Amino acid sequence: MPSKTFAGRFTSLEKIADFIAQAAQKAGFDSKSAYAIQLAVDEACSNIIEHGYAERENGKICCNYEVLENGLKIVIQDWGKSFNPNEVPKPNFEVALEDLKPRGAGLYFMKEIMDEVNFEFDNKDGNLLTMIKRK
Amino acid sequence: MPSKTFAGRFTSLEKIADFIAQAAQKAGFDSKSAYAIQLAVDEACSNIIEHGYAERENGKICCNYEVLENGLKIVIQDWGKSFNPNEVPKPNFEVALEDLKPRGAGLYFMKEIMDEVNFEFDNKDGNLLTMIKRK
Amino acid sequence: MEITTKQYKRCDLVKAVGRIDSNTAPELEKKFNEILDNGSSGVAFDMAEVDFISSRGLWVLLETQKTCKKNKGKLVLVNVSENMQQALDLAGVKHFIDIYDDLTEAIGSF
Amino acid sequence: MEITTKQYKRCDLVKAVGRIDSNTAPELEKKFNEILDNGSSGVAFDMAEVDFISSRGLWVLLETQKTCKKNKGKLVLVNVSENMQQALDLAGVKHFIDIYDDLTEAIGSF
Ligand SMILES: Nc1ncnc2c1ncn2[C@@H]1O[C@H](COP(=O)(O)OP(=O)(O)O)[C@@H](O)[C@H]1O
Ligand SMILES: Nc1ncnc2c1ncn2[C@@H]1O[C@H](COP(=O)(O)OP(=O)(O)O)[C@@H](O)[C@H]1O
Repeated sequence: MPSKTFAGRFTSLEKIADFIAQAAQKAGFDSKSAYAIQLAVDEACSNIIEHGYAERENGKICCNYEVLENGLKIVIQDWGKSFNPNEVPKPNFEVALEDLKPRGAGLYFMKEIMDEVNFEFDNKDGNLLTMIKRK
Repeated sequence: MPSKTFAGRFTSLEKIADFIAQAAQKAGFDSKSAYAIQLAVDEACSNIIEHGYAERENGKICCNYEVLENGLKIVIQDWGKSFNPNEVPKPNFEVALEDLKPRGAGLYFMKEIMDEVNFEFDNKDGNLLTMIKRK
Repeated sequence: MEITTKQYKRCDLVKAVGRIDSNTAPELEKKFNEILDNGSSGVAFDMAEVDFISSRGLWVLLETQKTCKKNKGKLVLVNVSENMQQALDLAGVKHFIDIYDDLTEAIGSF
Repeated sequence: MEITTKQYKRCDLVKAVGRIDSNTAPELEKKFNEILDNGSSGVAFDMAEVDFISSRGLWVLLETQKTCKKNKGKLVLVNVSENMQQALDLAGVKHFIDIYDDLTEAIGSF
């Protein structure tokens, strides 16, 4: 499983995107799907940095991937705060502009883009987020 | 002297321009000068059609040219009304927009563009307008 | 000559293709007048594909500008090639009509 | 990310080059706020050279639109590539912000 560790800072997001772009290419995704996968991973890592590490400077994010026969599996590992994804409400975009709340799209994007999104918290390997995109 | 005769109608102006474009090219003028020469001839022929023939339908315009050592001589022949070019005042463009009079630029353009502009009227060959552009 | 038009929020764009001489200038004049009669006073004239303009054509532009200004609007020109510029310079058109290099700039000036 | 701006008569054009993610979105937010603080309420955002936008970036656009509308203006987007469109579609951005294919159309809509 190719794997790369990044500093848990927003400046890592571009490098993470490059790493994931490679993964998507190896898995044979077209540019549009590759872009979507990068978006899902960016949302996941932004959340880890912003919420999991609460923008502390010394967290790490470890990105792993595995090319599957019919897709790509990405595992993102962190050692920050855990949270209950089931308690995060689905954002509502069907409201008037002035009622839009500027938050809470990240998890939704991840779930819309990826075929599987699974969180495991506080095991010996830290928090694991496993996402699978099938072709 | 290459020469071509055209019907004295506004629809001939494009054909006259093509004939003059050839002449300018043979004389070795660059595209900008060739354009200016076409403009001078267009003004001359527009005047013949509008004023000389007063838009009667049966006049003729005969265009002749001669490639000179250092330029081009164009002779335009018509059999319409004569006029006194010396009585035509120079147009004044240095006025306020609302005071501009929408007439009287043709002769001025011809003189500005060409190095020589000479009218002869009512001789046995009709009216002759000779214009020379030097390089 | 072919003339096409397009409406933007604050102006009408007129584009002509071909020659503007004594033969065709009346068509252009008619098109401008139609637009002005419809209540517009902002007109951008795209000359990218005009390949000739005589004094007759220049008068159409200048008279159109007179009407636009009277109605608190303006005519502007855009994409004026070097050859067209020569003709415009002979009549000092730039003193009466603003000339833009770029369509977006022209439309954005209204 | 690089951001350039240009003023037209009725709107400001903002062009960004690069990624709009949690790292860079605050810069863009700052630029929009500067423009709005200067009294403009018409903004066109040229995305021709944006190659990534995350939800954080989309919120900047949507919040900017809120302010523009409050001030009787609007934000419009232009040159949105197919990839950017995917992200915009996830949040139904087109219901809140007009998207133009062409810069002149965008500027001409103000
Ligand atoms: N990795 C994480 N660690 C801790 N909390 C998280 C994490 N990811 C998401 N959350 C929580 O879930 C909420 C919703 O996340 P998300 O949908 O990405 O929207 P946003 O980050 O814009 O608030 C966050 O506000 C945060 O409370
Ligand atoms: N070929 C011609 N035959 C008769 N009259 C002419 C001719 N050319 C010019 N004129 C007279 O000279 C005037 C000025 O001509 P010109 O400078 O070309 O401007 P315009 O044709 O716009 O009036 C014309 O109005 C016309 O009275």
